[in-house]
Amino acid sequence: GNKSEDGAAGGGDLSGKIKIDGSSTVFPIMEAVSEEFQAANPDVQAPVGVSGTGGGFEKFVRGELDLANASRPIKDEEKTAAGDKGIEFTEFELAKDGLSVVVSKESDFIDHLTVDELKKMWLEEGKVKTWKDVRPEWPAEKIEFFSPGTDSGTFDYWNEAILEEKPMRRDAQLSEDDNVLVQGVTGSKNAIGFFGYAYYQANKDKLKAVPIDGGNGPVEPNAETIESGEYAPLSRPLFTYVNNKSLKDNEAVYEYTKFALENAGELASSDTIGYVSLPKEKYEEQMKKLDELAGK
Amino acid sequence: MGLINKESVKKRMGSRIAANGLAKFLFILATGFSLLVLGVLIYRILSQGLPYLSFDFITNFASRMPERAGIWAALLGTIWIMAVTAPVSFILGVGTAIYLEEYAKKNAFTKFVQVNISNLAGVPSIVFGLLGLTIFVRLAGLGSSVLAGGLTMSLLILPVIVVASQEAIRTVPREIREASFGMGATKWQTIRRIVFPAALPGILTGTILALSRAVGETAPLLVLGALAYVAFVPENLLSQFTVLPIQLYNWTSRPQEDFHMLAASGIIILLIILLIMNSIAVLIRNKFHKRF
Amino acid sequence: MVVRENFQLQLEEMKQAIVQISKLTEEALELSVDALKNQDLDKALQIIENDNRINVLEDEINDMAILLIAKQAPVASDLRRIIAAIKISSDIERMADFAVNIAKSTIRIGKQELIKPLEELPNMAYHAIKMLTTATKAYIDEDVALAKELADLDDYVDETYGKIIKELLELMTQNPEHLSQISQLLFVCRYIERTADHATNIAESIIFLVKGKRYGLND
Amino acid sequence: MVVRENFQLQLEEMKQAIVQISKLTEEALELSVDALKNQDLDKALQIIENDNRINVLEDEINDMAILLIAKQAPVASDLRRIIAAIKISSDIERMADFAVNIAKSTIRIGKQELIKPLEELPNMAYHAIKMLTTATKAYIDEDVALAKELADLDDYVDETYGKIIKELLELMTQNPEHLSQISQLLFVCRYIERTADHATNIAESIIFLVKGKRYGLND
Amino acid sequence: MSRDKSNQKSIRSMIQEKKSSRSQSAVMEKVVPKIFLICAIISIFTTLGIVFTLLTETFTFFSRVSIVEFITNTRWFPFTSDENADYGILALVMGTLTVTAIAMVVAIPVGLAAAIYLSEYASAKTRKVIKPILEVLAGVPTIVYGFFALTFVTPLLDKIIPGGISIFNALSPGIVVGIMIIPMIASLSEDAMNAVPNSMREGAMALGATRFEVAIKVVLPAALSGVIASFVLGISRAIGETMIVTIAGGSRPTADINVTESIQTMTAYIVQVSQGDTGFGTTIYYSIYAVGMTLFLFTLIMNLLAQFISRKFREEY
Amino acid sequence: MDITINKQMVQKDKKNQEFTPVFNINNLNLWYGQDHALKDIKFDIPEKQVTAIIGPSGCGKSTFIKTLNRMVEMVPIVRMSGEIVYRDKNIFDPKYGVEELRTQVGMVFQKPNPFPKSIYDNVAYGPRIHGIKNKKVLDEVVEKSLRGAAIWDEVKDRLNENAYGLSGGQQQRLCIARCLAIEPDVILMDEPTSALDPISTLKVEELVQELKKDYSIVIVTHNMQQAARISDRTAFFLNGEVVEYTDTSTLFSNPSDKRTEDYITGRFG
Amino acid sequence: MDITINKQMVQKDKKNQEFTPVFNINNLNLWYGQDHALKDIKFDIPEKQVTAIIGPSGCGKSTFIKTLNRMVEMVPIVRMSGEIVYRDKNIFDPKYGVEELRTQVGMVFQKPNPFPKSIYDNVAYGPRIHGIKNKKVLDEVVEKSLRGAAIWDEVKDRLNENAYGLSGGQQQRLCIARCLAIEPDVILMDEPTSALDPISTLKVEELVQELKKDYSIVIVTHNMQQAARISDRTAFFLNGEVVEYTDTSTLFSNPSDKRTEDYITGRFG
Ligand SMILES: Nc1ncnc2c1ncn2[C@@H]1O[C@H](COP(=O)(O)OP(=O)(O)OP(=O)(O)O)[C@@H](O)[C@H]1O
Ligand SMILES: Nc1ncnc2c1ncn2[C@@H]1O[C@H](COP(=O)(O)OP(=O)(O)OP(=O)(O)O)[C@@H](O)[C@H]1O
Ligand SMILES: [Mg+2]
Ligand SMILES: [Mg+2]
Ligand SMILES: O=P([O-])([O-])[O-]
Repeated sequence: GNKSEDGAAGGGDLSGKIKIDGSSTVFPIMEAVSEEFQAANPDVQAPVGVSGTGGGFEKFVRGELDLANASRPIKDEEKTAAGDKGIEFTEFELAKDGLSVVVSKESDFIDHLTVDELKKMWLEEGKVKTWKDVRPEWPAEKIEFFSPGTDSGTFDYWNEAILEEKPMRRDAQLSEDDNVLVQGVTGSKNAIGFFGYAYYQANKDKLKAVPIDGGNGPVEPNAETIESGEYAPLSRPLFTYVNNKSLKDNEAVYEYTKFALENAGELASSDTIGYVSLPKEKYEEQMKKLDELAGK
Repeated sequence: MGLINKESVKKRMGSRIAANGLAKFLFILATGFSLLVLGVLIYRILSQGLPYLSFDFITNFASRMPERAGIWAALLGTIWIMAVTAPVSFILGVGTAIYLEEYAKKNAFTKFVQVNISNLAGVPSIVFGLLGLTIFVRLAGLGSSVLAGGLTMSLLILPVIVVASQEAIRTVPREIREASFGMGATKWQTIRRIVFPAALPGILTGTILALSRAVGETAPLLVLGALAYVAFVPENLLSQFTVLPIQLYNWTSRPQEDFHMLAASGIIILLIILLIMNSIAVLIRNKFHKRF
Repeated sequence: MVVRENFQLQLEEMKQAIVQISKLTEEALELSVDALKNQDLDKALQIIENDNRINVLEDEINDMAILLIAKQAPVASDLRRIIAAIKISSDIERMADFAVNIAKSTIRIGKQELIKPLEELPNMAYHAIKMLTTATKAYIDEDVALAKELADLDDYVDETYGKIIKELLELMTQNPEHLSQISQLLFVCRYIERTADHATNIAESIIFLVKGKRYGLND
Repeated sequence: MVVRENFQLQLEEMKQAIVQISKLTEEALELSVDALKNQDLDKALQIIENDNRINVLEDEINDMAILLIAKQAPVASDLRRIIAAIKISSDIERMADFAVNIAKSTIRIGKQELIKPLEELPNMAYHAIKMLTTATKAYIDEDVALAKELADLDDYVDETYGKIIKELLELMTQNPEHLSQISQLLFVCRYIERTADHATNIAESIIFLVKGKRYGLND
Repeated sequence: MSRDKSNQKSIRSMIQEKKSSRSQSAVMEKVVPKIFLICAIISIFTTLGIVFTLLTETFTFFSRVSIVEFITNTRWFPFTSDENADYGILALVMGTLTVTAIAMVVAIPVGLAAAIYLSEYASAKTRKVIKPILEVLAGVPTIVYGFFALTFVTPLLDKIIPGGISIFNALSPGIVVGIMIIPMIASLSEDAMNAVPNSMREGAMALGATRFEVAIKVVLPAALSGVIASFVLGISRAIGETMIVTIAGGSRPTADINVTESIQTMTAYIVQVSQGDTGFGTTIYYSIYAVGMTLFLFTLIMNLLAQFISRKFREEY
Repeated sequence: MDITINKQMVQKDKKNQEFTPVFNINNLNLWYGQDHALKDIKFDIPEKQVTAIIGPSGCGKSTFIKTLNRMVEMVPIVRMSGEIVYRDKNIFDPKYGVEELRTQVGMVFQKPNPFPKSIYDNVAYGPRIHGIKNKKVLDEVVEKSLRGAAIWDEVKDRLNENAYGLSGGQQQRLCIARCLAIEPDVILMDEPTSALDPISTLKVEELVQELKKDYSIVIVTHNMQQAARISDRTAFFLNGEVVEYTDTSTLFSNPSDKRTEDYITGRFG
Repeated sequence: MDITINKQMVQKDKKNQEFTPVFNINNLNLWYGQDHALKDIKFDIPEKQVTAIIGPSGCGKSTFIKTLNRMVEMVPIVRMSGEIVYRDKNIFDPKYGVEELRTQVGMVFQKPNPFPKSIYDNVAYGPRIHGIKNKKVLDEVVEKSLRGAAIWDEVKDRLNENAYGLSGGQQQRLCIARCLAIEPDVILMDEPTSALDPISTLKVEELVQELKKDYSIVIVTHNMQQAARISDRTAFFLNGEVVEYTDTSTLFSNPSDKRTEDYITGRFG
């Protein structure tokens, strides 16, 4: 990496171990951060785990981690648990992930979908069986639904933004593995599904992203529309939570977090990761917070 | 004489031979089917994985850039885990087997241990992951270290080794034990100098096959908290680690096609490792086959 | 359950062969005495001719014994039975030879008138033949007591033998013209004595067969 | 590699025992002829006494044979060797008995002057003894050719026997006072003839032992 | 053979002298079995550990969800608000059983046929080559099988089956789990059949039996306990199989059996949750322990069954 | 009993060179790979007699007997040349299937090898594979065969018990019964008593002598005494060759070959 | 060779009732659970002679021989009463360890049971477990023992090869050598030739007769002929009892008990 020179925050004599775990969605970003950070600071060990957001938090609230990656904000139960153990933490947003609603390439009749249509389609008590039930002019073909596991941050966000916390239909195909969803939607003509923007981007040739009309006309998901927030409401933030105590006690953690905030945007939006960077100001703001916490 | 009608026996001969031919065809077909599936699998893996397979692939750490990514950390992690698992499971497994076969009296306790072991052999590996997390990572405070992972794996394959060792010890003929006792050897002398060396090939074969199962295991280590991105090799037993299957699993779940191909390359390496281990087992098995 | 039936059968066959040879020998001896008494030369010649059958039978018994030993590896009483068969058949064959010898003497005496009608000699002979019959019976029944009785019978023969020899020697002095005839009778007397001895030998063999111990009846 | 060494050793021991009994018997026969010739009654008594040793030895050979069969389950030539040993020892023992018989005759003749010096009779006897020696040699070497020669030797004995008997009968008519002595000599002559017959029997046994076939030398 | 007397003395007396060292080994005699006993006890502690790990959390789970519902409800849908959630284990159990059944339908005939071929027809050379190859099949990581099911078998089935098949279904992973188990059944059955003494085959052949008759009427019955044991082990393995069903089976638990539709197995559920975002301390979090416990009980029953069966079918020879 | 019987016995022993052969073997050669295991065997096997094969370990006894029902072909590396004629049929004739041959030529093995089934099923196995299903016929066959093998009385009350509950000797007789059940013409026995104790051995020996009334029997045995006891003719094999083949009495009392003599008298090595 | 030798041979066979015993067994009873396997055994085993034990299967031969070195105690359900005195020491005396007893009383088993080690290591095993480590001493012991077991010439060039490469007969002689290596006083043999071919059997038999010059030997055998051939004294066991125990010649030519006679002549059943 040519990043190593300008990213050399600590000048190379830094050492220590950093414990990072959590969301698999955030993993590619943190992997990239670690890779670059370690290239600059060979004596620092910053491995990244993927226990999932929930698994990450479980460890985090026990004090087993320095950083917990999350694709959703921390829940109340988890906060309480952290409180019980006396763990104090800070949330940092690293990048954004656009949820792409995709259909098979063969479904050329679909030009866009509104948020309401999505809601109607995905709700449990929804009467939607065929495309015709969505819009009368569409064919009466049975729709197949694909969704990330109900246990994923992606789903959580969908739940919030589209379903508004109402139960989702139970005949949707769920999978924790977004590649599996890609396969699913590619493989069936009348399928619809949603997953992270990165998965769409990597499979553009096989899938068709549906423009979403959030009230301001149909918007297609791409780097600009997501970064600008134009693609609404389906872009979600990706976080990392830092243990305040580690930040103070472990110089490496501080340097690492700072490095992450400096580089996350650029790394996340690279081709091999496929997320969207936050606006610059957002990172600077967070960096300040970081310095305060660390007492720098 | 005369209850058997020689004529009808002769007449039936043709159809019986035909039935044999048909059955043989079907049996070959079934065997061929399995081999065909294996062929397809291997073909798919090779066609995907070969392009990325290189020396660098083996010696590089993982990277976000597919062309720079390698499996060094995972490979060494796997070796480290095996370095813990192999001796621990071997010692515990053989010890248990020796106890059960040589020392234990035929009582309820022994029977219970026996049933318990064969039951453990059937417990899904993911459950062992939960166990390892609770006992080694948390209670024992080892963290998600090589040691915790190795111990968990040890417990996972322990029953297999015990059963294989028992089998091996049982095939040591009673006669040669008697020969040893007959010369005034004590029980321990007999076990150490006769029974154990004689059973060793069987034990080793069983152990290697069990280890090769452990090499491919993903679920328990995932639960345990093994890491996915590691850019260093473990330094000691308390180091954090990743292993091959986790690295592969991680790559397969990436959106980009390139990572899927990396995974295929990794699978080739994993298969080669398994192949080597199996070959060693087969070698041992053949070399010491039917010694008694 | 009795096993080795086949072996038992063969032992039985061998026994029957001995009974057979013994019967033939008895007949031969009786005939020979009759021929001597009646100076029946044809009969005498007949005896000599018949002897071959007995010789062959002895050989057969020997062969049977050897085959049985080779094939059956007998031990203990089975073995003693076979060895006894060899010995007994040899004794009996020898007795048959004496019948032939008597017949030959008869022929040598020819039609020449006997110096006196033979009485004691045939009696002694019948006695000896009875000993053979007794021995055969003892053999069939493996009867040790009966076998032992033979020793007593033999004592009688020995006694008579002494008497007859003495008498014949006296007759010699009295009838020098019949020296040849009398010396033939001397020999016959000797043959009969030997016949009885062989019967005693058979008795010894029977005792050995049954008891597994040697027991001298001749001493 | 020769196995069953122990068995071979025991067979050898048995053979030696037969050689031994044969030697003793030769001696006895020689002594008996000497005693007869020289009218040496002490010698004659000695022979009778010594005979017991030979009887015992025959029993021992029999026992050895039976034990060997029981313990070693011999077949083929081994078996024939043992059976032959039984038969040969029995023949030899019988020969030793003839020595005793001759000794007894010697005693019966006593110091009574012999009607004529014995010449032909001892010669015939020596010939018969030589037959035993030859037989023993043939046995030791398992020499079939030598054994077959015995048949010829026996022919000579038979011939001589006829002559001597005739001569003795003539002597009888000439010397009626010596009837008793001559009849004893008649018997002795007969004994010697029988001795030679037994030697021929031994030859037959040897041929059987080696060839496994019966071969009639007496006919 | 002459023996050197002085030397004889020396060995015998040397042995006598070394008698003292025997007291030291007497200590070993006492200590060693105790050490091994401890090894044996570790296996019991493992089970206790599992039960303890599973039970504590399972208790918490059942304090929130009634055990009656757990057993009687036929629907499993935890990812919704707590009041709407369904925790009917039957749906997961049916998924597991469906996959297991399909796997067995594939693995038993094919595995057994391969075993019969290898042990009764193939030459020693062929056997020596094929058996290790099949064992490689058993060693292929299960993720590979998972994607094989999803990207190869499912599309294939979709073409074959009239009316098509869902992208996630029970059939495809069932078949692939079956394929994965074939080598295990083939290998173990072959071992069992190989252990049948050749003398028995010869006995039958000498009566004029064909190889097929020998295999079916003599060898198979004689090896039955081992063969059945391999089936049972295969079933345990199918029940416990995780990755294949997670990838290709979908995650829609249902108690209705339709092999062309998506299902979820117990193991897949555990993976789903432990990979997911479930908050620590939520009911869902505890539910995986309850499911794990159920799975544990299942394998326990299978194992006891296996032991019972192999005892029952053991033909003494 | 008459003397003629004795004569017959001796006579028969002396020369039974003329007999009806069931097997004519001519110039039989057999190789295991490079190993020439049978060399130019010429051999006629008589009908309704017991033919014994003796010889040191590895001389080819088992190999020879197994060629007669082509069981030897189970060894993959076997090659053969020469001719074996069974009752005017060349056994290697492809038209004459090996299954058919084996139905005519039964075999009993060294170690008793009953199937792990009931006693009844063991005996019924042969008839069943040959298509006999009628229960009554099977019952009859089973009883007759067990009687024929002199084991009926010992097992008649436990026909449904597993054959492995029987003693070794009983098992071997059961195997003989199993063989009788298909009514073979010839029975081959490869050291049938070498795994049995002396009493069981005697029983099997008696049985063999009983069986020769109806069957032609070829028996391989390590035990010379046994060959001597029960056979009519004996062949002595050495290094794959037939050194001597003659009637048993002659072979054991007066063998014509020095090597035979050495072997049977234990002078071998 | 002189006649006296013959006499001695017969004599010795006739009465060797007086001997120095190495074992005195008195009122020995043994049960396997409820099964009374040895009943009131009274038995003296002579020094430097071969004592054979014969009897039908299951009569207790092996059980008896195994009590002599207490190997029978490996069966957990065994109970014993009575006395076994080995050279004035009660073998059940707790002060007299069983390992020590077994060092004095070696054993050779039915099936050749070499250890799966090299020939050398097999023979050196005994001395080694008894603490002898000196390589020179071991070399010497190995050679001497192998010579003693008449197998040295056959194996001297392959001492480091695995013992399982030997033939059955060689293996059995190796086992005897292994037993000789600890220089026992008594050697127990439980049917040492029942798994061997006739030639190997003869070799072992010859060896046994050689060994009795230096060792007292007790041999169990199924083969009566063998007992007859090689032993000095023979005991006939029946149903756990000693029916007859006398010198071998007497037992086989003229046994005093009807049951012995019936057994040795094959009239048993
Ligand atoms: N399956 C085989 N493969 C190769 N060689 C064999 C095979 N079976 C036998 N042989 C060889 O053929 C020869 C004859 O063996 P065979 O088994 O016929 O001897 P045998 O006389 O029956 O011996 P034994 O008395 O030990 O049973 C031996 O040299 C043996 O090594
Ligand atoms: N381990 C054991 N447990 C129970 N009973 C036994 C055991 N060993 C032997 N027996 C019984 O003790 C009796 C004597 O057995 P043993 O083995 O001493 O006989 P054997 O004469 O050596 O027979 P074989 O000639 O078959 O070897 C038999 O009834 C047998 O069933
Ligand atoms: Mg053989
Ligand atoms: Mg025994
Ligand atoms: O892995 P997640 O980002 O879906 O928690």
